[in-house]
Amino acid sequence: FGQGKDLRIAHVYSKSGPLEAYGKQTHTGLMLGLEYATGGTMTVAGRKIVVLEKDDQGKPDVGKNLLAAAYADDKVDLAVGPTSSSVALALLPVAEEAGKILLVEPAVADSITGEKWNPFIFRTGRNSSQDAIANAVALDKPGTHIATLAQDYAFGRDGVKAFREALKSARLVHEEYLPTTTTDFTAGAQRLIDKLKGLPGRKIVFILWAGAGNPFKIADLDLKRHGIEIATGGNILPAMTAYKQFPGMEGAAYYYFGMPKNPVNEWLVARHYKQFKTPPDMFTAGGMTAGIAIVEALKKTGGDSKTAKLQAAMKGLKFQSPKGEMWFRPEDHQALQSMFHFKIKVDPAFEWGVPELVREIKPGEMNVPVRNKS
Amino acid sequence: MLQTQDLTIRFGGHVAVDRVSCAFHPGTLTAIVGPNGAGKTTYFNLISGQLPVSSGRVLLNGEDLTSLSAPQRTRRGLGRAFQLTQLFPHLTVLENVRLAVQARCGLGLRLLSVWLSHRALIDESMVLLERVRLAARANDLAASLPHGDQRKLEVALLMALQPKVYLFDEPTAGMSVDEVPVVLDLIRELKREGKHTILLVEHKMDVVRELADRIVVLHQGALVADGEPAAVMASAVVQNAYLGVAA
Amino acid sequence: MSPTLLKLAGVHTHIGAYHILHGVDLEVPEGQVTMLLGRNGAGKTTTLRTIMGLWPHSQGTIEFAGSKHRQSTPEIAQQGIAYVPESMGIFSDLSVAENLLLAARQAKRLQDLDEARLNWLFGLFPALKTFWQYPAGKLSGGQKQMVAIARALIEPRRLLLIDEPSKGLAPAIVQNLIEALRELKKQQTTVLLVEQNFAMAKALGDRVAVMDDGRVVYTGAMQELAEDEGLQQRLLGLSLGAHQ
Amino acid sequence: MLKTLLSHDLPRSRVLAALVVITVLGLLATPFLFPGTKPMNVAAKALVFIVLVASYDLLLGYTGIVSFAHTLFFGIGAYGVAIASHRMGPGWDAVLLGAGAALLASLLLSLVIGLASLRVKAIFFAMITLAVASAFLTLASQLSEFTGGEDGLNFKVPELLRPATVFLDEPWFGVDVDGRLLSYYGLCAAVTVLVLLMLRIVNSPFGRVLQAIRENAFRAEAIGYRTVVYRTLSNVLAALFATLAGVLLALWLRYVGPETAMSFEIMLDILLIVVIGGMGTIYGAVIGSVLFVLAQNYLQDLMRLAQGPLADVPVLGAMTSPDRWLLWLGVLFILSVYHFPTGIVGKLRAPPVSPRSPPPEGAAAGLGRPGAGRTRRS
Amino acid sequence: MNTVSTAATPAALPRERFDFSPLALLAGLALLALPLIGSASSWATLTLAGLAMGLIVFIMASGLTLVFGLMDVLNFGHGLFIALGAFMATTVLASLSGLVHSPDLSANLLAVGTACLVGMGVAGAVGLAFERVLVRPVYGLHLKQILITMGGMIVGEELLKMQYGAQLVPITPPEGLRGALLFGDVALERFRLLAMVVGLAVLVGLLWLLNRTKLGLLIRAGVQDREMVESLGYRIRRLFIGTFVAGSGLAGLGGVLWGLYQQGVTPQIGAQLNVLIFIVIIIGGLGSTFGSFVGALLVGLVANYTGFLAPKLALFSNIALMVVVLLWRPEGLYPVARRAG
Ligand SMILES: Nc1ncnc2c1ncn2[C@@H]1O[C@H](COP(=O)(O)OP(=O)(O)OP(=O)(O)O)[C@@H](O)[C@H]1O
Ligand SMILES: Nc1ncnc2c1ncn2[C@@H]1O[C@H](COP(=O)(O)OP(=O)(O)OP(=O)(O)O)[C@@H](O)[C@H]1O
Ligand SMILES: [Mg+2]
Ligand SMILES: [Mg+2]
Repeated sequence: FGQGKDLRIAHVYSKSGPLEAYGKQTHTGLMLGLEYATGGTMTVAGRKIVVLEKDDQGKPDVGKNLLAAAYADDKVDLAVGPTSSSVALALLPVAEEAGKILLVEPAVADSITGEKWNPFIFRTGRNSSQDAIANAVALDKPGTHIATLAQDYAFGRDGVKAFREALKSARLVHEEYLPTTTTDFTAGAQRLIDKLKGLPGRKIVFILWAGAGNPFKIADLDLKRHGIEIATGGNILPAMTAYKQFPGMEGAAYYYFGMPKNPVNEWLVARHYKQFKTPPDMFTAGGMTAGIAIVEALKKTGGDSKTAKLQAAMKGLKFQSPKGEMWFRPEDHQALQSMFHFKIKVDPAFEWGVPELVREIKPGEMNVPVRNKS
Repeated sequence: MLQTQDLTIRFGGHVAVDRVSCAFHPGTLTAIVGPNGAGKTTYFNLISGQLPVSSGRVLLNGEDLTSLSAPQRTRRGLGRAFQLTQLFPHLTVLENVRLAVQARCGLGLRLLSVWLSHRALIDESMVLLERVRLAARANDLAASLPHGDQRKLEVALLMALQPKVYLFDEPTAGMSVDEVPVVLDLIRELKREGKHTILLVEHKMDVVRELADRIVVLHQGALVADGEPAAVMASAVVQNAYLGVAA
Repeated sequence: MSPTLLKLAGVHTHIGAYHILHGVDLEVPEGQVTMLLGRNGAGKTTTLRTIMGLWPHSQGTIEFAGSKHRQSTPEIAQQGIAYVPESMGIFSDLSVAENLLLAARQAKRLQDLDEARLNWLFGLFPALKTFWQYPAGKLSGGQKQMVAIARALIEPRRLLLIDEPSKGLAPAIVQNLIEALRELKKQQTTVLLVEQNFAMAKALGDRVAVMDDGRVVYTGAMQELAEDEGLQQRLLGLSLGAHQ
Repeated sequence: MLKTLLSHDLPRSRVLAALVVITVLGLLATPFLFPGTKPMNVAAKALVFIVLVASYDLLLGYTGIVSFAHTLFFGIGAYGVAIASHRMGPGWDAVLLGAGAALLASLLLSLVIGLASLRVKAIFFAMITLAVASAFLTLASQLSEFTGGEDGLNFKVPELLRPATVFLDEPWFGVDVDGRLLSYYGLCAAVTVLVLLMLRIVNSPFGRVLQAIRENAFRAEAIGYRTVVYRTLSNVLAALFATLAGVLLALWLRYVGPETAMSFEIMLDILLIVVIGGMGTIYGAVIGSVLFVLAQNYLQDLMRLAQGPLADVPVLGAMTSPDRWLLWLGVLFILSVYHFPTGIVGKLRAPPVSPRSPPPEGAAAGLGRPGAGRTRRS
Repeated sequence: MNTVSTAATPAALPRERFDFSPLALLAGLALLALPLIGSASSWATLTLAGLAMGLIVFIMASGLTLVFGLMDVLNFGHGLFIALGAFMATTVLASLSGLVHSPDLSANLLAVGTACLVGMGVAGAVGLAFERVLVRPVYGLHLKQILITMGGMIVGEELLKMQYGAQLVPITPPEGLRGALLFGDVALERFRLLAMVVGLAVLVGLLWLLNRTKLGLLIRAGVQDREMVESLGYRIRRLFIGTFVAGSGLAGLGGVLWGLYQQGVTPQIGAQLNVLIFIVIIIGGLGSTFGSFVGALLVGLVANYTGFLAPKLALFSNIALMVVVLLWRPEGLYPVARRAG
């Protein structure tokens, strides 16, 4: 194909602001993904890939302006990002107006591929339903009583809803919602204890929490005396330090570098250790996935970056990621992917509680609902 | 006529003004004297509404002002010059006076006209400044005036209000000897006009002797003497408690 | 004549861009009351503030007790100088007692205050006793002035710098103050006093210095000035009879 | 004519006049001088901020009230339009209804805040408004039914203002004549009217009373002004103008979220602009906003240029990394507070010092009087 | 000597009595909650936890109220010192991992004690620089103080990000301070017990210093008229610096405890507490140490009670508490007689 021009990609993400740490992981991953998928040439079908970094500062209005300028002024062929869900939601209409593709990674809000979706949106990142459903699948055993502890806003409530709907055998006895700014969890913990303590069988508090505050503090009230366990999803490595206090805790993770067994992940781990002396974290893996997806799509179109061509190529596109095989399902362009049921083990060699793989939860086991209108 | 009936204020257990009943008539200048802490300034504060009374009433021409706020009383005709100068320091001298004139004319809530277009206010302010001999400094900031001129500006603000009752609290306090006569001349002029009720707090006995038609003595918050200057000055209570002559 | 305790020679002071003192020469003899007089704006207050180190002087020298003056205000005060500023400098949040306690550098607690001295002050200014625990900011104007003066008298000092103490004070209290300063003089306390009240100046002063436009234009015995009405008229713009 | 439009409040300094003219012309010509999406977005943000900051200056600079709740009203305006357009579908009726409802809400809320809390001490008022603002920010993210929660609302503006609406088939002087361009000039017109109106208010007899209250509320009362009435009115006016600024922002961005319209960060920006521009002058708001928004948007780019040679120096490299732009914004923040105690306009307007009269004691002390009920006689 | 007749002067006016009603409010609130909560053990758990949380918040707020009460400086950058303290805790505890992981409680306490000292020291030292460079030129100018200290906070936060990164830095609290002490069904976290002890010590120390020594008087006087204090022969500059350093140090101490409590630190950890701390000191009466103590306890209790009874409302419990208190006492629980404004 004859387009010898550079292929321009805008990466809109939080280089500064509250999500800076996540954003930077994503960017590292994206570049590694492009490198891996192009075999280190950074060219696909003869076109050189150029990535323009845009710092949305975690602010939707900034992100919106940046993306509009990237499409219109920088003439990028497509865009990747952003870190925060609220920025992502502001970006969706920009992509639609510009008629260009936005590959969402790692923003998780369901509505991105749900009611706010438009045909120009694809997502390699998991959505929060996938997260919640995976956790439900991991914990769903007969005779188990579960109570949830989540943040009191749309995000927390949606997550619990998806979790609840996915439970089949276990019983959900209580949903506790606390303000996002909660610092003292005693009251919530006391309510959870009161709800769970008399019940027979396995008793679990499932924690769904992102951001400030440390909900694991509830364990300090000695839940064990009532036989209550804690469960939660995976997280970035520094946050998993707190998991060290909970050997045996179960849950489902998006990614942990030791869990997936495939060549892409092996390459990523080795490469990351070599370059940064640390293992890759979950957002790095996500970023890499996005990079690979882009290159694979372009390979399919033979380097043609016209939106219609790309759209067609990406619908249903299958590709290999550090988490194994993924594909964009045609209905809502959400990438379906495996999740990992883990159990925490304490290993003094690591600063964090190590999640040991119990089993891989394949996409087929998770009935992730399609929520977009079209 | 300004009247106070059983005017009282307590601060905790301390009665600073104690059932003071007194009437002041237009055309007279009444000096209020008494030892430090006798309650003179506080009495003024009660009359002009800077402090709420504990009990008693303040009447102006029969109207009860006791429950009105300070600005409301000002608009009823009570004007006050303070013991410690109270100006708008970073506005010009002219603007200080103009604001007082504007207040009297009730134009403060005009939102959409330009202040400069109200020429009459500016002209009147200039006339006033000329009267207190500050016209030359009209465009300087009030804060840049020497102390004596600031005292004169304080008096000019009071005059701009054209009140029925003038309350002067130690107008010459801390003023140098050669500036005192300027302020006294102003008060004399007001007195000559004959239609104002003037109250004057002063520790300088020669000033009191010269200007006062009547002297009221406060002691520990209570009114202890009231009458002709000569008689009051000679009374035992003034001699003892105030002038400290008989020891 | 007694030895000089404080000596200013050719002192110049600038406040911001303004040149206020243009070479002040002044000698304050020990154990006497020196009056500093002058018209409004002559620079009296500025002179006292310069002595206290509150304004820096750009030229000239100040000597205290024969040695060169210190630079910083706390050090100057610690040499034994007490200052009553024109603006009184009352700590209005603190009680009268606390105001005095701070002025008494030797005392750590109220109990440490010298009782005899305290009673003497109560005699001078009865209001102090009445309002002992009252927040000083709520006192009347004259009462505040009493607190300011009492602070300077709470402990013996070598030199008192007092700026217009009589303003706002009732005549009886002014009498008390005159008596008190006389008594202190007997105890060899040196006083430099700025005053507009000429009667008070006459009653107290041993020496007099008259300032005009940032310079000392006349020094002499108080007696001389008090007897020479022409001189008064020329230096101060007043004749004795006017508003004392 | 010009004099009347400017309410006789002329720049009173050649440099300032030139700056104002350049700023105005620059804003008007932005689409043609600097084609592209970003410059126009930056200019639009500056325009909205001019109104927002000027309205805050009404409160801070003219009345001496420190409030941290100003973004609250900004947010109400923005959300008003957004919610109405979102629920009723795009159209002018939605815009008008949204703006009207927002103005009404702001009016009531500012009246309540004013009457209930302007009587307390200035510093209390400041901190109470801070708490109230944070409560409303939380509320905005809680009521996700209406406000879209943390994610905010994306909505469509009336047909006429959409980029897809093209008026001329050919670009005019290299610029597409579309709904976006119309929006931009509509914004310019609205901002001009609002700024001139505020300029008139501060130069009215009412505006003069506000300054008197700022200088000495006690004295203002004593000459007969009921300060509570004036303060409350000024609070309400400032709130209404801020609401209108919010409406303009929403129309331009076609998006509203809690961070965008109500965050504490915006409050900080406003405060800083007021101080940089110069308190108590509407011109300060104009110049300050433009400078600040430019700095905010181009500082990172500038740092990227400047970093080149320093990138590998250990500490300096990290400090000059474009990601640390906030660090330098903070430093600029501090320096400008120090070096422009009276703001840019204050500095340019400063009268030649007359030799004899002593300077007003601490001319900069204007900043030190956060107003409400400060002085009380003894 | 010349005496004026003093026979009729009123007797010496009594000093203001200590005001017990805010404490009564606190007690009343706790008693009112008991029947609402129903279970005595739940009530006791919540109350103890709330009081302890209140004390931690008090430690952090005390520095701010101290600096405001004595120096009339409103430090919006206070959160920076909290964050500093918390980061020091990560560093110190990481390097003392032997003591941290020791099963011996006294070794644990030694580690935490060291962290506290280092946190206070470093926060105090940075406070010294902060005062010299930023605050000194703006004494007496409230608005400028707000702006400058906020600027300082932004810069400080960015510098922290440079040093420690933007992500969460975990802290592992010592073994002996994890878990809870059980009294029947009542649970009290061990760490909260420690915080209570430290908080009370800070309170007693501060009250003693302010009310029983001349130091407190001097600083209060210095705020009102600095020249006069110097004219009385005291070196006020040193006192001011000392106060600011102490305020920052207390924030650092609070930060160490807060970091340990949260078990993780981000550069924003202090800024996130700003509103909470402001509410506490407003309730207390801006500048009153004892007031901020009572205010903090109220905030702690109300948060736990509403969190248990009506979690939906917990979000607004602090604001509501502030409004109620201000309606009752417009200047806070223990108003500080204030110069001018
Ligand atoms: N706001 C207040 N709170 C408490 N006490 C007060 C207050 N205002 C005045 N007082 C007390 O009331 C008494 C009378 O004070 P006031 O200022 O009226 O005296 P005055 O007669 O004007 O004295 P001076 O001649 O010294 O000015 C004083 O003892 C003072 O301490
Ligand atoms: N802070 C200042 N800034 C500028 N000029 C000042 C300042 N303080 C005093 N001055 C000027 O210095 C000169 C001397 O003032 P000073 O206060 O020393 O006079 P004074 O002799 O004490 O007068 P008074 O009798 O009024 O107390 C005056 O012209 C005054 O305007
Ligand atoms: Mg008085
Ligand atoms: Mg003087």
